[in-house]
Amino acid sequence: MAETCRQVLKDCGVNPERLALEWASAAEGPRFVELITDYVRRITALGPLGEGAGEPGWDVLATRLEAAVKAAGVPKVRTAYGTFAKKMHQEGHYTGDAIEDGVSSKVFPTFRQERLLLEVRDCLREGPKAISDLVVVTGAGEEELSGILSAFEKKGLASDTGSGWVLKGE
Amino acid sequence: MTDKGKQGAVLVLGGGVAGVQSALDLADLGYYVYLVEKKASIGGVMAQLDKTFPTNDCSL
Amino acid sequence: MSKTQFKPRILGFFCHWCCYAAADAAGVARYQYPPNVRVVRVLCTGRIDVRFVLEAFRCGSDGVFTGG
Amino acid sequence: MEAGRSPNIEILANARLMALEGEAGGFTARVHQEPRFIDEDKCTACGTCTMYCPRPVVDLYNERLDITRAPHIDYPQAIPAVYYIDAKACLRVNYESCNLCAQTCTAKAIDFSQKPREHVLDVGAVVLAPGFGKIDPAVLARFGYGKHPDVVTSLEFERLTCASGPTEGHIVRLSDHKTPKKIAFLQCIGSRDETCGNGYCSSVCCMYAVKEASVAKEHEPDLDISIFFMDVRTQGKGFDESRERAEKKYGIRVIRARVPRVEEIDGRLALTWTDEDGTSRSELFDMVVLSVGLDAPEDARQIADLCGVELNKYDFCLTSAGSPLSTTRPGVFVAGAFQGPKDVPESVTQASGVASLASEELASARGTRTVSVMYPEEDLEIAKGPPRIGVFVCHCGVNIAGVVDVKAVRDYAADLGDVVLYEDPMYSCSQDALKNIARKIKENRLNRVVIAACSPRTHEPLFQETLRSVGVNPALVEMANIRDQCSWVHAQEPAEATQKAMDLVRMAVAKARHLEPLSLQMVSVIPRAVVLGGGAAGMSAALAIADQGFDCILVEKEGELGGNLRMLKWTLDGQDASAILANLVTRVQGHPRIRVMTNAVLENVTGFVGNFVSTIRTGDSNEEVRHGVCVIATGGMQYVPTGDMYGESPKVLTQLELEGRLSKGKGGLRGVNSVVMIQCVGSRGDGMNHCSRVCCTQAVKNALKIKEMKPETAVYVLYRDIRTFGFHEDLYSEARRKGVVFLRYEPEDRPQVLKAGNGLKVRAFDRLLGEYIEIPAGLVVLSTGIAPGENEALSRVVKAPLTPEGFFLEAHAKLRPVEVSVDGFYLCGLAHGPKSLDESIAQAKAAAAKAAIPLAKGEVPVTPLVSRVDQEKCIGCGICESLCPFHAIRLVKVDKRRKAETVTASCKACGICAAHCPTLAISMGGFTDEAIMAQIHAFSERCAS
Repeated sequence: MAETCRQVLKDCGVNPERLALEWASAAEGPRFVELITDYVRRITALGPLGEGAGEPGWDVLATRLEAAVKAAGVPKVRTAYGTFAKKMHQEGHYTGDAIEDGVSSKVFPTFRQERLLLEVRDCLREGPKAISDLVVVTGAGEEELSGILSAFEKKGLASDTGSGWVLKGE
Repeated sequence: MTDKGKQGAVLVLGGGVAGVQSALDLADLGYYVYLVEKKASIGGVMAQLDKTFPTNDCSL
Repeated sequence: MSKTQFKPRILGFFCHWCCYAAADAAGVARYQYPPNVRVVRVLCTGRIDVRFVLEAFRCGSDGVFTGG
Repeated sequence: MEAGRSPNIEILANARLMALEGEAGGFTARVHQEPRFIDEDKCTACGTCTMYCPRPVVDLYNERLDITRAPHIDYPQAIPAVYYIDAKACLRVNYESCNLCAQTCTAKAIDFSQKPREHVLDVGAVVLAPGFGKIDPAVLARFGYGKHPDVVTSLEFERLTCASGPTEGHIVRLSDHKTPKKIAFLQCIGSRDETCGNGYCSSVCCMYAVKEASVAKEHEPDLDISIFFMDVRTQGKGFDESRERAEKKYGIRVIRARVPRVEEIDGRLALTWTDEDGTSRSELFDMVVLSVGLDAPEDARQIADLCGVELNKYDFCLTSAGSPLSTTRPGVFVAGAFQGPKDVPESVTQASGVASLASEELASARGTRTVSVMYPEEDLEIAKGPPRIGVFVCHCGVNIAGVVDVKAVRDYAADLGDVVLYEDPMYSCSQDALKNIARKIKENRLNRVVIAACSPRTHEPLFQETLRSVGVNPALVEMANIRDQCSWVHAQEPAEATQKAMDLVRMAVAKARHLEPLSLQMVSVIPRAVVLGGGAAGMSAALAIADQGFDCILVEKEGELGGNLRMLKWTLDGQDASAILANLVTRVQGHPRIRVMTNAVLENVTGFVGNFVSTIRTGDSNEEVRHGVCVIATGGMQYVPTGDMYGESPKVLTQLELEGRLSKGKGGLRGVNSVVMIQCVGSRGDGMNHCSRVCCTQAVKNALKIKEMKPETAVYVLYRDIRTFGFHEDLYSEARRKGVVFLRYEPEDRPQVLKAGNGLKVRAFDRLLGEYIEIPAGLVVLSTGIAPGENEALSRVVKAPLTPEGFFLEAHAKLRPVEVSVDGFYLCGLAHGPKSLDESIAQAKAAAAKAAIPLAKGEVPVTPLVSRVDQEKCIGCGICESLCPFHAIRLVKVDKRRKAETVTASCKACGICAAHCPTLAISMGGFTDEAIMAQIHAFSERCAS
């Protein structure tokens, strides 16, 4: 869960260190205090969401995260995520590296693809967009976006009007 | 119902881990339990142990 | 300049049996820690859906702390 | 520690047993109870009294390392969760002065008018579990304790390494409060020491020393730690493996020597000892930890006199191998360390075991004294209307209100949507306030309640009960934790704390809107048990269940009952094993409630706790039986040696084969002038990883038998550690006295069995001589370990996990030692791990008690916080089924399609299934996606949802 979130957050431009996964057993009050105090200090140093080093502004993040949340609810993405979790569970090796590699090869690509699809659609819904506009908002490359747009075009979902791409039939 | 006037209650002497576990099981088995402890609270030495081997999880 | 005044808003997802209990224990012992975290109690960290974490960030959380 | 909440457990704290009259089934006990001077119903455990008390008292809970006050509570989770006043220290009690605490207690809970009470109790049975006593301080003084502040006991060290202890987990020397660099643990303090009257081994110290050393190394990785052992006795299940890992991981030095005394040199502690090769050594340490043993309880003799039970020579309770939990007085049972030194899992096991014994005795009176709480019928309509939320913001005296602006939070709640009532009780958990909440729920037809107070972990059940008491579903209450996780931890930041409290209330109200009534389902239980395995453990378990009044089917794979017990001649304490066996078999076969199936195995099992259907195969025929619970007692096997000329020479035997010979009398030793025993054959890395626990005592027992039958025989025992724990140490001492020679070997330099003409000899290294010796051997006896039975197949059938060694894994090593992680399955005997006959019997009793609980209750509750699958949405992918740690989701065919289905009786509500379902088809009771999402949205105002 945490690794998938981290990779998706990073992809959206959020510093993945904003997400912490820690363990404290019921008796470990002092450890908990240490963990929380430390964590708050780290987040304070990072600054507000969207203003941390390398983070795009809040407006951009909001669009990306909105699409990411939606993507996280899409059966295809969840199947990839669940299937990977199942595989890890059956094989029983939970090393950090194995999880990181597995998520980046088995879960993340589907997740990113879906996030971009949803986000491009959301953007176009707001009005015609040039690919360069979409690059700024989604953080994806031109080539990747052209691929998505031409797929849309083939399915008759969107078209290039010359002054930008628009959604059809909406 | 009771033969020879048997009492459906048990006195457990000692509120350490063994006493408490006995009391819980006996109550679950359908008996009333008096848990008699010398000290002001139950738990015994177990409550003093930090972590328990080998699982190292909390003892309470 | 805003950094000195920046008070992060953090959402915590705490496991009822572990981290939530640890947080209670910290309270009983009167340990002090920064008041930036708001807690959602769950019965196990396994309950935490990827959507919950992403949604917390979408809602402007500066950080998400999941505690098992 | 749910004992505090059961209506059928009455805790009499500060109390002593004064007399016990009558007999099994009908005792009269007199109990004297001292007052605690604090009203249990009123005390809110706020701690104000402790702060104001002028009388310092040494904190016994923290092993005298800290100071508290006359009114105090031992530790935050104590039960009763009520403070008490130490009458010995209190100025008011002793001098009628002070009274500060009574004046400062806002709950008016302090009551100096309380008087001692005498209780006369009618009980059918008595369980003695007084625990253990402390070793005489004079013994500790020999090692400098009390003289050098840096000599501490292991329990003191435990508190020092504990994060919630007096030093918050920092290890310091008490002399200068500096972190020590070099620490020595001295084992066997007050144990294995006849000079202090304690000849027995305390059984637990080796393991706890390794644990404490490991924890210390985790806190301070640069520490240099040495442990002085005589023998390393980590014979518990999984202990040897843990110890080896810890020694390697943390680099703990193991020294095999007994240190006679501790001396101070320039502020450091000098230890002098003699190595195994006879050389004398000396080193300086910064701190010495005494691994103090377990003594008999201080009041053992008093208890024995009062209860009329006999003690053994060490003042522990006297029991026998065949009935390890029975005292000499019928109806009086014993569990825990009073029966003999033991660790937590064994104590817990015995505790459940005595519950079975008492329950067997009193089966006819079951349920005659218990009480149950009645609730009015639930109003099903009320929850269906639009949310009408009542918010109660608790002051908790000054605990919350001293930091958080409670009235502001209350008024803030007023403006949240759907809130129709808002109040700020002084103590919401007090009886008055609860009555008020109940009345307000009724008057205002509230259908959701938010209590902003302390932790739901401790108080949610209380408020749930309040809802139930007025016919509202208990799931409709939500708590906001504004004390433990707010006012208490942000005491210096009242504005921030108030803001946080408001946020938490807002989030709780948001969740409350989404709360749905959850019905507490009960599933009826088929009052029959299946016990798998007809050995000592299985027969004992079956008898215990049957004697408690329930039908039992005993399934044995062989043609006759008895299992490994048939091969044993004498128990470890020298009793005739065949007599114990014969008694068990006769009782089992004659019991009207037990049906024995021989040559039978469990083929398949379906269902869940309370309602299992098992297929049992006998020969070619299958029979289906319905039952509520199942005990796994399938036993283990003797390890078959692969070397040491076993099978090649008729002079190489196993210990059990030797017993067979010895049982035939002196003739079995004709022509044998020397016997060489080799320990750990198959155990501790020699084929199997685990320690087999019983072989050391078995070897010593048989060595003594040889010495008794033919004293002139030379007997050698070649060992790695002699693990004659507990009272078995007496046998070891006796063997050495009678001239049995014990030689230690290292696993990498194992003794070799060689041919010598027509006979045999064994070559081994003698440390004291510093050379190899060859011992002529009339017989070589291999102390073969206990191997797991063929457990894999059964493990697959019942979905019960195995340990890496192949034994069944208990649900929790400490707290649930006889339960399996699959609900309704219990575990005992060698199937669980190597153990002696008495241990197997005690464990069988424990498994029988646990198994009888659902049978006795007649129905099992299903927690309403379970997962629920929407089969319309489910695509049958099986991800949830494979991820569920409790096997609580299964795939079923619905209209020819695979669909997931929750086995509600097994579900523990962890939610892994819901978080991984591709189609969001699974929802969690009380923690739905909608409710959690609502909390997230309420968390932030920035987010428009």
